[in-house]
Amino acid sequence: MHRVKARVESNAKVVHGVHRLRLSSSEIALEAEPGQFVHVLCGENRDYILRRPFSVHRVQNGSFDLLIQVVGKGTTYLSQLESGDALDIMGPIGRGFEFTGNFEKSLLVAGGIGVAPLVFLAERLREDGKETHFLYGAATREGLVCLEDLSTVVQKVFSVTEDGSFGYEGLLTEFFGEAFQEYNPDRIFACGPEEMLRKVAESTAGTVPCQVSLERKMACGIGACLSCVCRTREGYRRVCVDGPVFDASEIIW
Amino acid sequence: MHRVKARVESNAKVVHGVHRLRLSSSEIALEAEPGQFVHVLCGENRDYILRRPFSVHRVQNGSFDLLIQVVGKGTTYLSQLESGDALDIMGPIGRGFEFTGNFEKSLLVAGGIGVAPLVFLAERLREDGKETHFLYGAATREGLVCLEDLSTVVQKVFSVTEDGSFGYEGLLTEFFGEAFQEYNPDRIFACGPEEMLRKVAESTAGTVPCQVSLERKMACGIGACLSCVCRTREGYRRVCVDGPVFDASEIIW
Amino acid sequence: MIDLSVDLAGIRMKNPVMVASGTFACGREYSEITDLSKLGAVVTKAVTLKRREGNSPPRICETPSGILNSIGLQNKGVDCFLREDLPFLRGFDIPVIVNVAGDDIEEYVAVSRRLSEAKVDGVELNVSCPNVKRGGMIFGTDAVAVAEVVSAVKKAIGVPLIVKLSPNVTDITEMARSAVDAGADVLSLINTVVGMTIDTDGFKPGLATVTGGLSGPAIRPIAVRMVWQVAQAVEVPIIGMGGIVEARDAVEFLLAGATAIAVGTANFMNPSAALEIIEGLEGFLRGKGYRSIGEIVGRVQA
Amino acid sequence: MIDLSVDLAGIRMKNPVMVASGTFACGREYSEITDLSKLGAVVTKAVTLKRREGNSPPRICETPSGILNSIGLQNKGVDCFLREDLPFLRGFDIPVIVNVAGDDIEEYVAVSRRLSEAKVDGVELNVSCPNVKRGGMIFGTDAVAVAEVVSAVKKAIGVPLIVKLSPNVTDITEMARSAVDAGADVLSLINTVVGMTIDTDGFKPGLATVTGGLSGPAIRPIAVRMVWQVAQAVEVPIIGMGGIVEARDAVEFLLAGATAIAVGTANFMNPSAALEIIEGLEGFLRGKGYRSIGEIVGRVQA
Ligand SMILES: Cc1cc2nc3c(=O)[nH]c(=O)nc-3n(C[C@H](O)[C@H](O)[C@H](O)COP(=O)(O)OP(=O)(O)OC[C@H]3O[C@@H](n4cnc5c(N)ncnc54)[C@H](O)[C@@H]3O)c2cc1C
Ligand SMILES: Cc1cc2nc3c(=O)[nH]c(=O)nc-3n(C[C@H](O)[C@H](O)[C@H](O)COP(=O)(O)OP(=O)(O)OC[C@H]3O[C@@H](n4cnc5c(N)ncnc54)[C@H](O)[C@@H]3O)c2cc1C
Ligand SMILES: Cc1cc2nc3c(=O)[nH]c(=O)nc-3n(C[C@H](O)[C@H](O)[C@H](O)COP(=O)(O)O)c2cc1C
Ligand SMILES: Cc1cc2nc3c(=O)[nH]c(=O)nc-3n(C[C@H](O)[C@H](O)[C@H](O)COP(=O)(O)O)c2cc1C
Ligand code: FES
Ligand code: FES
Repeated sequence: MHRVKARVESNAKVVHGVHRLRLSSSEIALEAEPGQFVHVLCGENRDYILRRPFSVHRVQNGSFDLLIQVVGKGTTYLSQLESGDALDIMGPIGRGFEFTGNFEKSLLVAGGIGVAPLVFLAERLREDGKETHFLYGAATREGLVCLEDLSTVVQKVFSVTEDGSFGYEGLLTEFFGEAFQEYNPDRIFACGPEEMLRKVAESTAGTVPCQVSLERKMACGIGACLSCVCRTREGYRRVCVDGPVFDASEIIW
Repeated sequence: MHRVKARVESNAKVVHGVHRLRLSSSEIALEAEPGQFVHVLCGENRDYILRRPFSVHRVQNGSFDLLIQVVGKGTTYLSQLESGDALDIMGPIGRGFEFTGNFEKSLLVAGGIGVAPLVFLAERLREDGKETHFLYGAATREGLVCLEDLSTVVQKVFSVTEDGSFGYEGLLTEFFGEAFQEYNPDRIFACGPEEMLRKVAESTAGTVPCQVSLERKMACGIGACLSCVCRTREGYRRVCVDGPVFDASEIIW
Repeated sequence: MIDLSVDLAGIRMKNPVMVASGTFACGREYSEITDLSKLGAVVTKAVTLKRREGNSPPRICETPSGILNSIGLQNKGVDCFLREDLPFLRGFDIPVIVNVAGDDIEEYVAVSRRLSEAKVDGVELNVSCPNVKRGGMIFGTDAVAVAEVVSAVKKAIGVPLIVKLSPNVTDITEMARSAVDAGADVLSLINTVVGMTIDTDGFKPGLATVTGGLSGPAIRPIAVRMVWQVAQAVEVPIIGMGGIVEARDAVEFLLAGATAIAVGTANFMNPSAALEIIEGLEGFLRGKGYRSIGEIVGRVQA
Repeated sequence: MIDLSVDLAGIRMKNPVMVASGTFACGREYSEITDLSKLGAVVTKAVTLKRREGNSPPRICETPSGILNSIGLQNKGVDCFLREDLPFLRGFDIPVIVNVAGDDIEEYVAVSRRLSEAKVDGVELNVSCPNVKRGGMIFGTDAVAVAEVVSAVKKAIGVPLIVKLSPNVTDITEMARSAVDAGADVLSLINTVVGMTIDTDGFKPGLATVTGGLSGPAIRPIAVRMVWQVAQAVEVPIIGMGGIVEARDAVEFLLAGATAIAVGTANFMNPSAALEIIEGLEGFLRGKGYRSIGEIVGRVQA
């Protein structure tokens, strides 16, 4: 894990309210694994003082991307950065997805901005020659921000929108069974709202291994403060360094 | 007094650490009198929450200028504004200089950024056909930011710099007697550090009327909170609305 | 139509948003730029029996997300208040609540009686001003003293009695119960938290009085906690305050159990803060499908 | 050369800057990105006799210029601490101060004795954790209980005894005197201020425990005030903390009367905060022409 002053290489508005920030840091780009995150100081502000965690979305040579949904003060600050600005970043942090095991076909399940780390994972799975399918849900067609990127990386994308503006209409979890049937995966990797993760975990319980990436408010982001714990079969565990990716079977929802 | 969303027309760096902000507001430009100030919200920040007071430095048709020395968070924010930005401003506020009386020759005494309201006053005095001289002190030649502007407005400028890089070398107050002798004014108007004002007031006590513009930390800026008081012969008085300009003889230093 | 009206022990307000004592003077200054008649109520700066000079300056400094003040009890005295300020405030057709301070029980009683005779809408006893050296503080942090001053004033007046509590105590519920048992009709909380800053260049305290009262967003979590604790402990309505800047902040206090709220330090940032909060509350309730403000009071799921 | 060293009742530190309990765990995590050997001392997260689970999540939320936490006493117990963490910390050649918590006097004594036997450099009694329902709080807000636990622990140990005070009291000097009379060698203050937030969408408290401890810049004026008050009241050295982010903040506490300071919440913003403060202090003293840190302790002109 490093602490760097990363330079903003570019800040692109993907759709309204979602930005892709490209940050230069060869250390982080080199070491980051899918599912790991970076902990970002959003300005020298003393009003809101905590860093904000964001998944590593993609890596290039010497730089990496964050995919940021604007929801509050910190993300608003990030969305306004310009090329050349510097950002105080710690990372890569945490236990990412475990994808080196013995499996053939995986299904990646992304709810909304939860897609961020799964694009990185999908790229790695393709490099490993695995067959990968994607179940992708959002409120609207606009919300499926990575659809184009994914089309070149995974075999198939099963899209669901709440308003029916693209793909199936409804909640992603309503179609999980159908997608599962269709692709018959032997691994599940999921990231999104906790309610979605819980349902996915319950649907797969006892069938195929399922890994979920959790979110918690974080203070230190490096395992020291114990503020980010989730309930697991082994007691409280820290999402920042014992996760953010957990085997779904460990979690007590 | 008005509360307006003023548009930034321009933000010019005068010298390092001093900016001239031109703000559009016909109400304020029309009503402001020399010595009055505006109370400025420096961003939507919740870290430092008070507005900051700044003298009206000049007025044009439909707009007015502030001359801002960057000393802390609020002034740093203001120095970074760009044309087109909006600023939440209350003003004009307070009792300005009383310059309609019966006098011939005035001496304006400015220490550092205290020059801001005195340029406005000098312009009005010229319009009134008065003979006006200026005693102007700063740390260095650079700090005499309004020297050029003044040369066209007043009869003579007596300059003092602490490092001797322009005019006389030393503290302004060391040369007050000399300037006073030279111009023989029958009115003094002064703005600058309180220590300077006190010395000027003491030098003039019982000779010619002297008005001083005071500075205090302000919360409301409109007379309600009683946080900005100074000690006067009539008890504590509010610098924001009973001042900022007081007759020096009223002040208990 | 959303019903924002509240009844504070007989004080009828068209909405629950008041301005906090000491931050709005008697409203005159603010009336130029904001419409007082829209407020739920005005609470005046503290009034004492005789004119007071207040504390030496500097009286204010900034702290992270807050301010520290030591105005003290500068005011013109109750006679002058009744002559000059009350008639002005009466012009806006909103309840006028007068904050009362004193050095001893006799002064509290004398001032409150005069105000009651003048039929102000409510008396708010400031038993908690941390900036007055003589008397003041002791009342606010000692349950027995609070009870004494409250019951003495209660006997002397015929208008609703609001008691404003100090947060600078180990157990705010003890103070609250003591005030209510002694006759408080309404509780106001919180007053400012005692704090101090030091200028690291001059080695001098930021305030001439050395310590002063901390207010603003910084203290909001403390205030919300105390309102919640007191709401569990007593039955009387509560006026919640401490760092309220926008409507969401006000909602926090209502959920915690406050019937009304007051806006203090935020007036300095935004003189229309109270009016914007009134609108914001209405929008909040509409958005959530409520029809009256009372429906959310005390509704925190704790 | 500026002399930054301080002696805290026998604990020799090369500079007055420590990290505050609970914000730095046992240093392992931070050691990857910051040089522990440069710190004045490390204060560990609270250690109890047996392993503890801590409070239910959510355990943290943000407030204006602060955070609210309710970690509770999650830790692996004193045996595990002595086995796994102490040897690690010993590797940095800086004093190791261990924060101790318990449900009752017996637990405080048992843990402190074990630590003293293991020759830690100091024991810091956390008599003030607002997040533990059983016991904890009561000690910190009752002068008699503070005295009891302090004198019991004092008898049981042979290393310097630091007592960490709760700010949630009416009179901090009463607690301070009580702790010192009972044998405290050093006082630490302040612990967190009890606060609460409410999520206005879900109507739920921000923390599972409803209330929690407020820390960060928001509480700095409260902390500076208490350090100043306590410095007038007792003779023992004080470790000041509460919202210290940069060197100027640390100077405020030193001027108020603290001999050393601790950096807590700021570690989360800036893991090198403590190291930067050490450098900043040196620069500050040099700029003002002082030669040792002791020259500014308690020098506020109040
Ligand atoms: C491991 C991890 C990876 C994440 N990856 C991404 C990502 O790739 N893209 C993205 O857009 N978002 C991601 N998030 C969520 C992101 O951290 C929050 O949206 C962000 O912190 C909100 O900050 P804010 O100041 O804009 O919002 P505010 O609501 O103002 O934040 C207030 C506080 O709550 C915390 N917070 C708010 N929402 C969340 C959340 N969902 N998870 C954790 N803390 C939260 C903030 O960090 C802050 O402390 C991730 C969260 C975690 C834990
Ligand atoms: C009536 C009046 C007119 C003024 N006119 C001008 C002007 O024309 N140009 C100019 O550059 N400055 C002027 N000042 C001073 C200016 O208000 C301060 O420099 C400014 O508030 C500093 O804000 P900051 O956030 O940058 O500094 P910080 O030091 O971060 O401010 C901290 C707090 O102290 C207050 N403060 C700091 N310095 C002063 C000061 N000298 N006077 C009053 N409050 C202060 C701030 O308002 C704020 O509340 C005037 C002050 C007054 C009272
Ligand atoms: C400048 C100032 C003056 C105050 N004067 C009084 C007062 O006279 N009487 C009183 O009961 N409270 C007084 N208060 C306390 C406020 O009414 C309020 O309780 C406190 O500031 C917390 O609210 P806030 O954070 O919204 O300001 C004063 C507060 C400030 C900031
Ligand atoms: C997450 C967190 C955990 C803490 N845990 C402890 C603890 O175990 N024991 C203790 O005495 N204080 C604990 N504290 C209090 C801090 O040590 C410190 O007294 C307080 O946070 C004020 O300092 P700060 O504002 O610099 O954080 C904790 C504080 C935080 C923020
Ligand atoms: S955020 Fe501090 S332990 Fe996870
Ligand atoms: S700043 Fe409020 S009265 Fe002057």
